[in-house]
Formats: sequence, C-alpha cells, structure tokens
Amino acid sequence: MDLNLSDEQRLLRESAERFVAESYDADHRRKMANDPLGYSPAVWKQFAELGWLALPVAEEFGGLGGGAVEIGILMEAFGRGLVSEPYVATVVLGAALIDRCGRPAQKQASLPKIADGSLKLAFAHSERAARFDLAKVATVANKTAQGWRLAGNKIAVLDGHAADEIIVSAHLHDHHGPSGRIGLFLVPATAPSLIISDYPRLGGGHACNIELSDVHLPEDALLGDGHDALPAIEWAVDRAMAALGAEAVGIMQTLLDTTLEYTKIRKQFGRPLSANQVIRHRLADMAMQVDEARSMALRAALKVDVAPVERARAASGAKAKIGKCARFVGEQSIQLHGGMGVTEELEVGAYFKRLVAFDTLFGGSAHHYARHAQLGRTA
Amino acid sequence: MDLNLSDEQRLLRESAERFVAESYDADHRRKMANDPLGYSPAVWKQFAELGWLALPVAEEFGGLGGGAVEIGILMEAFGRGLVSEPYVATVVLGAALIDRCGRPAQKQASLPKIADGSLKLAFAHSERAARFDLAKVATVANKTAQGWRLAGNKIAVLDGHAADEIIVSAHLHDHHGPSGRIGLFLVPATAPSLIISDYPRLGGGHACNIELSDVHLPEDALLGDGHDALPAIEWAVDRAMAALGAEAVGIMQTLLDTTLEYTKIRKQFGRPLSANQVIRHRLADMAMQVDEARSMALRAALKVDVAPVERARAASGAKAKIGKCARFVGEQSIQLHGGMGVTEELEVGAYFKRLVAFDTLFGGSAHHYARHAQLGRTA
Amino acid sequence: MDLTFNAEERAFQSEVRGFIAKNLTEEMKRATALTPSVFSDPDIGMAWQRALHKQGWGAPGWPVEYGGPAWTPAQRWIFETESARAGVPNVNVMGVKMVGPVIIGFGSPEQKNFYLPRILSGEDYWCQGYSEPGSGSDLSSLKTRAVRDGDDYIINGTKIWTTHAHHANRMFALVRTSDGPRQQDGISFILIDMKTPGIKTRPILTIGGDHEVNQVFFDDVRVPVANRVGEEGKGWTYGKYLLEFERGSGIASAKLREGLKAIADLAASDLTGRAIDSADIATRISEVEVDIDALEMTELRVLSALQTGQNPGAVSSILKLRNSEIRQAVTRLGVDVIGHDALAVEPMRPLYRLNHEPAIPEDMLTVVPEYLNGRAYTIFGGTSEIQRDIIAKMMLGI
Amino acid sequence: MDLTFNAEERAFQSEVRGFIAKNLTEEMKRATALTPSVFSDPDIGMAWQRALHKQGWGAPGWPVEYGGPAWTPAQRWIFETESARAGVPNVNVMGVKMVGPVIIGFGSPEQKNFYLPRILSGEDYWCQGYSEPGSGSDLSSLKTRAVRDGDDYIINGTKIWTTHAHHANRMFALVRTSDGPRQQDGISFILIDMKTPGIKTRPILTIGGDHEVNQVFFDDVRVPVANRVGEEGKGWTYGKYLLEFERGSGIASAKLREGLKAIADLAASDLTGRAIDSADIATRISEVEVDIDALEMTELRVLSALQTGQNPGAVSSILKLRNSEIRQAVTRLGVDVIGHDALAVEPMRPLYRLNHEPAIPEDMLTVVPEYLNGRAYTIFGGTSEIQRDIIAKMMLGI
Repeated sequence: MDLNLSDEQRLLRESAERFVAESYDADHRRKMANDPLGYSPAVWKQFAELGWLALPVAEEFGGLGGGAVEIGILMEAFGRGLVSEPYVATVVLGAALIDRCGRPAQKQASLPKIADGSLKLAFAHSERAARFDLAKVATVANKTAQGWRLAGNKIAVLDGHAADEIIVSAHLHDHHGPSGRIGLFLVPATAPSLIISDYPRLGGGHACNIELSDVHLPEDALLGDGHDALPAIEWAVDRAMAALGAEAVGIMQTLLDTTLEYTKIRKQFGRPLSANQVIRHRLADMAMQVDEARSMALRAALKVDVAPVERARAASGAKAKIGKCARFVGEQSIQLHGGMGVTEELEVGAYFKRLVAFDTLFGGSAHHYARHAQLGRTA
Repeated sequence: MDLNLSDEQRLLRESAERFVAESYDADHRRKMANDPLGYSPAVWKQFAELGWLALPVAEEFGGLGGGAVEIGILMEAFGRGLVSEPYVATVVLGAALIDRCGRPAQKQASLPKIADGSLKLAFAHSERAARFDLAKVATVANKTAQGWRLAGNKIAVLDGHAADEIIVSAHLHDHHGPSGRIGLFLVPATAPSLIISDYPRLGGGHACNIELSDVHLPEDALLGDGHDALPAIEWAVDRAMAALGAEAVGIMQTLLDTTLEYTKIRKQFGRPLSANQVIRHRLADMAMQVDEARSMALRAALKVDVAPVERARAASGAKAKIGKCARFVGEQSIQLHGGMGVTEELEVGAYFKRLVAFDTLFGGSAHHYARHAQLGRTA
Repeated sequence: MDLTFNAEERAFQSEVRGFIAKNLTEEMKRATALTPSVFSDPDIGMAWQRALHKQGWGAPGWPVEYGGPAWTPAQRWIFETESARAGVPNVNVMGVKMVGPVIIGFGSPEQKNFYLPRILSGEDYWCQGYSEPGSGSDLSSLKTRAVRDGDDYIINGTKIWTTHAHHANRMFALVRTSDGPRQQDGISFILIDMKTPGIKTRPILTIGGDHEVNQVFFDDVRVPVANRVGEEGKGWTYGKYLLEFERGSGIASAKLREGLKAIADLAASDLTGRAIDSADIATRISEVEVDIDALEMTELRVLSALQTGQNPGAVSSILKLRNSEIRQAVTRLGVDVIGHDALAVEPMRPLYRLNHEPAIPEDMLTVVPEYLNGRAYTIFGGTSEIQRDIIAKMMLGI
Repeated sequence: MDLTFNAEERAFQSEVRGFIAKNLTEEMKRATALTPSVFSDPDIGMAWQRALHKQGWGAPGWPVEYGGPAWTPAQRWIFETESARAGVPNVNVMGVKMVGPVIIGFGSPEQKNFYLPRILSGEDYWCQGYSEPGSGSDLSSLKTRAVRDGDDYIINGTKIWTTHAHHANRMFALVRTSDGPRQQDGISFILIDMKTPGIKTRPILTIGGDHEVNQVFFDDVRVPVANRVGEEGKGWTYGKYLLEFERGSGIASAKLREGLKAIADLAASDLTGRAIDSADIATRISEVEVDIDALEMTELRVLSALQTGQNPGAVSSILKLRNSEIRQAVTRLGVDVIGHDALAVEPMRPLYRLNHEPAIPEDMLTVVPEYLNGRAYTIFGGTSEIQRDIIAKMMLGI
C-alpha cells in the first residue's frame, strides 16, 4: 500500500506540467478555439517526441508500457492547459481497443503508428436512441461475400474529424441473421458512403456525427475474430472515464486557483470579495471537492485492471462523483467571477464548459450512480 | 382567484393561535411527553367545545361543514404548539373515511359523536412489507356466515391507543376467494384477538402496531357496501397529508423564530452568531423554505376536492416539497443551536423530531416525488 | 379562498387567448423558441410590441392616462400566463418596464409627452446604462461622470452589460454629476440619444455564444441638461425604484413552466432515447415542477394581497432568487436530458435563421446556450449572495 | 503506486483477524451494534481495552517506551479497518487517545509513571473537561477558575458535554489560573480525581435519548498543584494539541463503511419492504458509498505521506468535515430506509438489555437515535462552520 508517486511518475508530471505551462498558454487556446481543426498537428508531433503517444502501448509494439496512473498524471496536466489534442480518442480509447480486441497482425499494423504519431483514431459507438447504454447498438454489420456491409448512425464521436481510421461498433449479422454479438470495425475515414458531420465540442476539441449508409469493408476490417466486443468496450470506456476524470481534476484545480485569486483582488463595497464569509466557505467547499475528485480519479486509475465488476464500480463511482464535483466547482467559479464569468472575455468560461462536457461524456452523474448501484447488487 | 383569508377564516386562525399560546405551553408539552397517554382528554374536550372536532363534519351530522383550508389553519396553529391530541387520526382521517365510505346509518352512528368529542378513531392501514404503497394490503377479511374474520398485521397506526374504534383495511375474500377489492372495517378497540402494541411517537403523540389474529366482526362492521375502498383511502390520505403539511409549516415557523432569536443572543468570539454572514444566509434560506412550504400546504388544501390525479399530484408535491423543507429547516435549527440543540434540554429537539416524523408519515420526499412523476405520466 | 378564476376573469382570459391566436405568427413563435438569450431580437420583439400597442395593451403597468390598460392584478396575471403559455416574443423590457415608470414618476411634462408614446409604439428602443466595469453588485460606486457645460452635460466614462445597446437608439443612464458624502449621492438619471457623437459600442459575447450585451464608451458626449430626469444628484433614488421594479414585477412561474415543459417533452421523445425513463430525470422534472408550483403560489399570494391594497412585504428578493435558481435547475435538467448532444456547439446566430443543417435536432439547439447564459440569472440585478443579504436584513432583521 | 497490501502487511492483517476472532464475544458485538451513542458503555468498552492491552495493542499511537506497539501507519490502518469491519466495541478515547498523548508529551516523569499504565490497563476511566456552557466553539473563553492555595488549586466553575463523566474516575480539564492579555493565556491543564469533594455531575440526555454527556459542577474543589500537566498558563497549547489530535487522528472510512453496510442490509431486507427497490434509496446508497471511497482514498494518501515522513498538510479539518457529513448522510439514509418504523421511540437503555419486546425489529432500534445523535457530529469538536473557516484560512489563505 503506497500512494506516493514513483520517481518516474514525478518526472512525467513535471515534464507534462512544464509543457503545458510553457507551450499551452491562453494565446494558444484562443487560436485553437477559432481553428477549424481545433488542435495543432505540431503539438501532436511534440507529444510523439515526448513519448506520450507511446505511453500505454506495449513495449513489443514500440510503446512504453505505462499504466492508467501515468495516463492520469498526463491528463491532469492536460486539464490545466485545456489541451484539445485528440489524445483520449487515439491513445486511450483507440489503442486500448486495438490492443484488447485486435489480432496480432492488426496490432502490429496500428499500435506502432499510434506510438509514433502517424495514426490517429476515433471510436464511434454512441447512438442517439441508446442514450448511455453501451450495450444498445442499432448499427448493423451484415456479412457479405466480400466482407462486411455497415449501416447505421453514430453520434458524439470524439475528435472523429482528426482520425485516419474510425473504430465503429456494430451488431454482427451473419447469414442466419443477428448474432447477438457486437463487433468493432476499423473504417478508413475516407471510406465512401461515410458521412462525417463535424462540430466544435463544448469546451474545446471537436466531435462529429457519422452516417454509415452501406459502407463496404473487407473481411479483415473486423477487429479480432468475431467475439462479442461489449466487455472490451466497457473496459475501454472505464479506462477513458478514469483518464477524463484526471483531466477534470486538472481543470477544476485551475478554476479553483483562478477563482481564489479573483476573489482576493476583486473589490465590492470597499473590500475584497474574499472578505465575505459566504465566499470563503464556498471556496473551502470547492477546495474540498477538488480534493475528493482527485482521490476518486486516482482510485479509478488504480483499479482499471481489477475484476470487471470492481473496476466498473470504481470507474462509475469516479465518473459520478467527479461529475458532481465538476458541476459544483464549475458553476461556482462562474458565480464568483460575477458578470465577467458569463462572457467569453475570460477563460473561466472555457474551463467551465469543458467540465460540462466532461459530465456529459459517457453519461452523467445520475447515470453512473445508477450503474454503480446496479453493479453493487449483482456483485 | 383570491388567496386572502375570509373573515371567518381569520377568526379561526386567531382563536387557534390564542388557544395554543395560552394553553399549550412548554410545561404542558413536557407533561404530555412523559404522560402514558401522550395527550390530554381535557384538551380534547376543549377542542369539542371550540367546534374544532366538528369542523369538517357535514352540517346534517352536527358538523360545521368546513373544508381543508380551515383544517389547515387549525393544523398550522397546532404545529406551533406541537399539539399531541389525536386530531388527524380522528377528525381528518377517521371522519373523512366514514363520510366517504359509510352507509347512511354508519355515518349517523359515528359522525355526530366525532363532532361532539365522544368518539375517537384511528386508521390502521400500513403494513411493514407494503412500505408506502397504499394499494398493498396483506391483511385479509374472510366472509363468514356471521360476518367477517380479519387476520393480519398493521403498523404505525397513528394514535391507535386513544381510539374507541379502529378503521382497519383488509383485502376482501368471499366464498370464491380474493375479490381484488379492499374493504374498511370499523373494529372496536376492545375486540378480542386484537393486540395493540402502543409506543410513543417521535416528536409527540403515540402510534401502535396492531395484530389481528382471527378477529370476528359482524356483517355491518364493513364500511359501505363492499366497493373497493382504495380510491377513498388515497383521497383520505391526500387530505391527511395536506393537513400534516400545514402542521409542519407551523412547526417550521416556530423553529425559524426560535433559531433566529437564539442566533441574535448567543455570542461566540465576542459577537452574536447572527453577525456571521454564513449564519445570516442560512437563516434566509430557512425563511424562504418556510415560505415555500406554506405555499405548498395551502395549494394542497385548495386542491383536495379536484379530480383525483390533479389532487394526488398536489398532495404528493406538497408532501415531497414540505418534507424537504422540513428536513432542512429542522436540521439547520439544531445546527445553529449548537450543543444545546442536540439535547433534550431545549424544545428545539422536540420540534425537530416532529418534523422528522412528518417526513416519514405516509412516505418521504423521494416517495412522493416519484408518485408525482408517475401520476404526471398517466395524466 | 379560491384558486379558480371568476366569470369576469375567465372572459378576460378568452380575450387574451383570442388576441394571441390572431396576432402571434408561426415565425414569431419559432424565433422565440429558438432564442437562447433573454430578449427577442428587435424585429421579432417590436413586432409584438406593436400588436400589443394596437390592442391598447402596450404597457400593462402604466396608469390609464399614459396608455395603460387599467388591469387588475389578476388580469395582469392572466395576461402574463397566457403569453408565456403561447410562447410570445420576449419584448425587451427597457422601454415599457424600466425607463417608462421612471419617466412617469419623475419626468417633466415635456419628457412624458415626448418619450412615452414612442415607447408604447416601439418607435424608440431603449437600453440601460447602469453597471460599469468596476461596479458589479456595488452599483452606486459608478464612475461615469457628467460635467455641466452651459445647457449640456459632457459625459465621459463607460457602461457595461448594456443589453441590446447595439440595437437601441436611446439609453437611460446613471452618471455622476457631483461627489457627495455617500457614494449614492451626486448621481443623476440621464436620457441619451445613442447617435450622439462620442458614443462607441463594443460587443460582449455571452458564455452561451450570444451577442446580447455590450460595453458602451462615452468620450466627451454632449447631452442636453433637459434630458435629465428629475433633480440633479437624485438619480440613485430613481434608479433604485427601477431595481425594485425589476426584482418584484416578475410573474415568473408561467415562463418557467413552459421552459420545463419543453425539456420534459424532449425527455419523453425518442430524440433523447426517452430520457424520462431514467428515474433520476423523471424525479427531477417533478422536483422542478413542484418548485414552480410553490413559486406560483407565492406569486398568487402576493397578487391577492395587492388586489386588496395590502402591502405584500419585502418578497421581491425571494421571488428574484427562486426564479433564478429554478431557471438554472430547468436549464441544467435540459443539458442532462439531451445527453451526448450537449457536446455540440452551434456558433451561428440567430438559431432560427441558420443557413446549414445543425448537428443536433432543432429542438435541442437552445438547450446548452440557455444553460450557459442562465448562469447569469444569479448574478445580474444583484447576485444571489446579495439577495440573501437583503432577505436576512429586511425580513429577519439581522 | 499500489493500493494493495504487501506480504508483511497481509501477515499483520491475518494476525489482527485472528486476535479479533479469539477475543470478540457475541455479546460485545451485539452490545456494540445496539449502542446508538459514540462510545460503548464502560463494561463493554473496557473489556475490549483489557484484551487489547494483553496483546500489547492497548495504545496504538504511543511510543514504544510507554507501551505502544510501534506500528507503521499502514499497520495502524489495517488494525482500524479490521476492527471496524468486525464491529469491536468503541472504547472511550479520552484515556488512550486524548489525555495519554498530552501526558506523554508534557507530563512529569511522576505523572507518566503513575497515569500511563493505568490508562493502558483500563484501571482509570477518563473524561474531558474542556467545554463550558457559554463557550461553544469559542473554547478559550472558558471561565472555570483554579486559584492557587498553597500546594493546591481550588477550582470553581462548571464543565459541559462531559462524555461519560458519570462513569469516569478521572478528568483532565482546562481551567483558568490567571487572566492574560489574550483569552488563550492563563489557562492550565489539570488532572482531577472525580471523587474529590465538591464535584457534582448532572446528566444531559441527548436528542436521541442517550445518557452519554453530562454537566459537571466544581464547588471549591481542591486539587494538588502536582496534578497540573506542564507549565501553569500554557494549558491552551496542550489542549489545542489534543484537539488537532482529535480532528486528524481519524481513520474514519472503515467505520462509515460498516455503518452503511448495516443500512444497506436493512434496505435489502423484507423488514423494510425491500426499500432498496426504490431508485432513490439504491442511488443514495451508492452516493454515500462513493463518498466513503473518496474519504478512504484521502485517508490513504495522508497515510502514504506519513509513511515516508512527509507532512500531509492541513487536511485534518477536511477529514473531520467529510467524516461528520457522511455520517449524517448514512444515518439519515437509515431513517428513510426503515420508513414507517422511524416513528417508534424506544426510550429504554441500553438497547441490548431491554426487558420487553420492542415495537420494531431489533436491527432497526438504533437507526433513529443514531440519526438524531448524529446531528452532533457537525457541532462538537468545532462546528462545520468553524472547520470551513479553518480550511479557508489554512489551506486557501483567505
């Protein structure tokens, strides 16, 4: 039992924090917000050089074999800078799904390219009618003589516009009809009959809706050998939630620091805002919630590889609790900034929006408390 | 549209408030708390003389034909004094059930006696396994040659120890078996095979569990003619919740007044507690919640006789909202009284406990928000 | 006591419904539903104001002699409720509800004759110059200065949060004409033609992406002394009168109810995967609905008291607080209801005249901007913290 | 980073489990489960203390030279967690955890020799004389006075909230020996034999109906000067040391988890009509469980920092606040879970020795008293309001 950072972890944290402090300033963020791509390919290259894209990839595929704790360290720093590069889509979700589901040849084809920065991925799974139920997939993959034919509609695909290949989930239908299994397909972003509707995402980055109307794919576009991918999807999403939770902690910490500073400087009725006991207690509550969120993100990271129910409960518990803290810290940061908080003049709004997006991603607090409760009863 | 009190209503309020202020003081409450009966027959007689027991009874049965608003006025004053007489059990629940379900002879036999104070009733309906579901009744009434045979267990019967007769709900079974209907029976408290386990109730008054092991009753113990009594039970409980809501408002108002006074007088760190902004805002929130609770109690009272779904939504909405306000106001009253608040030395504890009991009675806030939502979808 | 309307009131209700049915176009309705900021754009809002004016309903709160309809409080309630239910445009209140009452109460006969008819008809479009960058909730610390020069004042300074300044042709402003012992002294209430040389307007985008407010700069702006309302240096009194008006005038529950209904409809639709089937969403809809019921009852109690000439007491802060908090609960519920689709940002405005297919269904377009913009409700017009200070002081005496 | 125990730690865990299995009787367990106040009655609590002492575990936090077991922070964690899981008696902390550390830190050799063994063995039973009727959270405003008379102090005044004063044979108290410029000056730390003439004890019933605290009166009580710990007038320093200890020493999550488990078991039972089938109850159980997870992680982070000799910073107020708030959430959940049966008051004590059939199932008996008594957690030891003041000042510098 030891929750102290190792020396390597401390170094990683320092380098990530330094990078964000030096290269990811307000100017850069403003540029990214108005950029049609929403992130910087040059920064992505830097990520590759710093080894961050190789972080969770196994050593045999040119990676560093890092774990969820290291990802969390990076993500917390990313949160402080409101980094908008497609790291979660490619490195956390994409690499994990390929690593877990892919056949050796598929891993060999993709993982080294993820690690060196030459391949970006996205994961297209959510559908409007499914809400947050990961098991609900209406998109269908019909087996054909040549391979597969996919049809369906996906929404809220994180950074799909940046991806070279998109991992699409679909219900597998063979010659007998529905198989009851979900499969994952590697679909080139340039595939015909694939319509990507890109949009800027709340709080930075992009997302898109994807329409697949009879997308024809070769046999080997299917990741793995046709086993049901739902357990892998749940596992990967739990990892992503742990990573996003750490990012949210970084965002919250920045909001807390900024808001604390503002209340010390801003004067009303002849004295600083922080002279009001109500404001002081509000900030104390914010600080406590940031601390609780930090504990939960760490806990989820430390449990990504335990047995499925315990892992899922840790991930859902973290997502739910951090989401709740994020809403409180975000909303109160706006409130304590007063009029300036509700404009695009200060950065506090952008940080707040990213927290709102965090709470929504993969399901909000209520959804994950309910999942936590449900899992508790099956445990 | 007019929410001002009529002259009669204003007089009723004044007389009720005067009675409580003059006759129902701290000494009296302390006496009642240690009294094995928990209420005063002499006070009950006064209630009769003041016409309060006749209030909702129709004029043809010796009553005053008052409505839920008048009951609410009385109950709010009762709340201020923490009155422990069995008014809800007898006058609000008992009289209403007999009025709605009874045959003319049954009404004639009971209602005038309720009005003149010579008959006290209780309503035995809840069962442990049913939780707050009014439709769930495991107690059975079997039709016999002579009449009925009742068997079952009832819990949380308000003021059952004081009742001359107990209205017991049971599933009617005739010669063919279960009828699917619930019936209400007038059972003398002295009936053999009826075991009453009396206990002091949280915050004043009493309640009891009742064991019915083969209680034999004559044919005409059944109220009415065997129609399903569930709609009447729902109607009566909605009325009771409106009345209890008004009582809770009176309790909260007293707690607010007392706590406000205390924070002005109690000094800490050289100044009154109320000099702390956090305390001032807390009290402002308490005042707002008392005001909201008052609005909801009045709303429920004004809607007791509208169409069932609208009535039930108003009653559940009021119960849920007032319950939430009651918990907040109660808990904060204790908190702001500090150490003294968590003892039996001050009366604030007794008022708080009555609010906890209120929130539990007939189902807490969560139950009634869920009922409100359910009814909204069927509406 | 009676919650139902009497025959007279029901007749008036029919009249209002008839008026709305005849005058509210589908375009106005859609534009209103797709406006995530507080007020409708002037083309939509003023079209409605003109229709109201034609009916003699252009200024519900004004005395009859100036063109008010002489409604009882109950009629006022019915009008507001029916308007909210139908989804009529949100007319910018700066004219009829804000500057109008001040001119009626404190203006000269010339000012009344000139300005009031132009407010009623919608010919003038007003904005409010109160807040300044440094002032916040401490409004009377304002620094914009008007220096007397013959028959003119010369104004220098800046105002902020100026709603629709980019549309308005007139502004009413609080400016400092002298320094008194208290900072509330020496403030004057001035009417300014927005076309006067030296006025510049800078847009401020809200957090939801809307251009509704502005910063306005005054650089040696020359305004006739005749444009001052009331006495020099007494402007704070007039301005406070307006703020009270702003807080207390709300019949807010009807609009909140319609806002909740829109969210509940989304929750019950397949577009959100029937969000309402989640116990959390269903219960929260009920919680908010009940909060609106409570606010409505409080509003009706105030109304009944007014009806009989009673003073309802200092409840305006409670109404303001509850309205803003419930509004935030409604809009936040909206975000949770639309789920994944809350990620999508649509930066173009107005939303009812997009020239492309949006990424999410039209009914969802305003949900996130309304949540984000809605954060302002607990800030503007005195923060919730200030309102609680007021309640503690005025209602509880602490 | 690693959340799991190493081989050494797992071995210690087995040892603790073995000890508990051997020494914890069914009667102790039942009595503990049926005690709705903070501490077990002395007969139960001291039986456990004697067993611990026999094992050499009587004072986990003490240095080895005084009889401490020299555990690492991780061992301390394991011991507390296993104890909570098994439901061992709640030994009154006034001896081992409160006065013991002060005597060790500031006592004379004679005091150490005399008192420490008697604490370890349970021969002495201590109570704490800090609070006074007027003092509340402003502890140093205390007025009980000790006047020097030869080799004695003569003490007059009164103490309140004195836990188990009716059981204790000794009290450690803060008394005023002189008046300094600040009210914290002139306070001394005194050890008092409860049998000294002039001491009277009055029971104070808690809101849950338990006799746990008292008021103690001192009427010319003569105490030897030799019973003073440390320097005269420096008592506040020693007392504060204790308060810090009281706030920070908690490994609270394990007990909270057991408390929640008891409620969740009730919710899953037919006794409550399976309350857990209501979405509200199920979700709230998860919410509280997750809050406990977060607190546990914070405790473990503190522990890890301690393990490597780092200073974990001023988190004791956070731990105190979260522990008290979560405890209140657990007990409140309990009330909602038992539903109708929350109406029943059982006034007799102890609940594990009732001489009649209670009105509700035994497993429910402590639910309401624990909820009611639990309100005190956000009051005693510095109210939650005071804790937030401290967090703002110490952690945020405002």
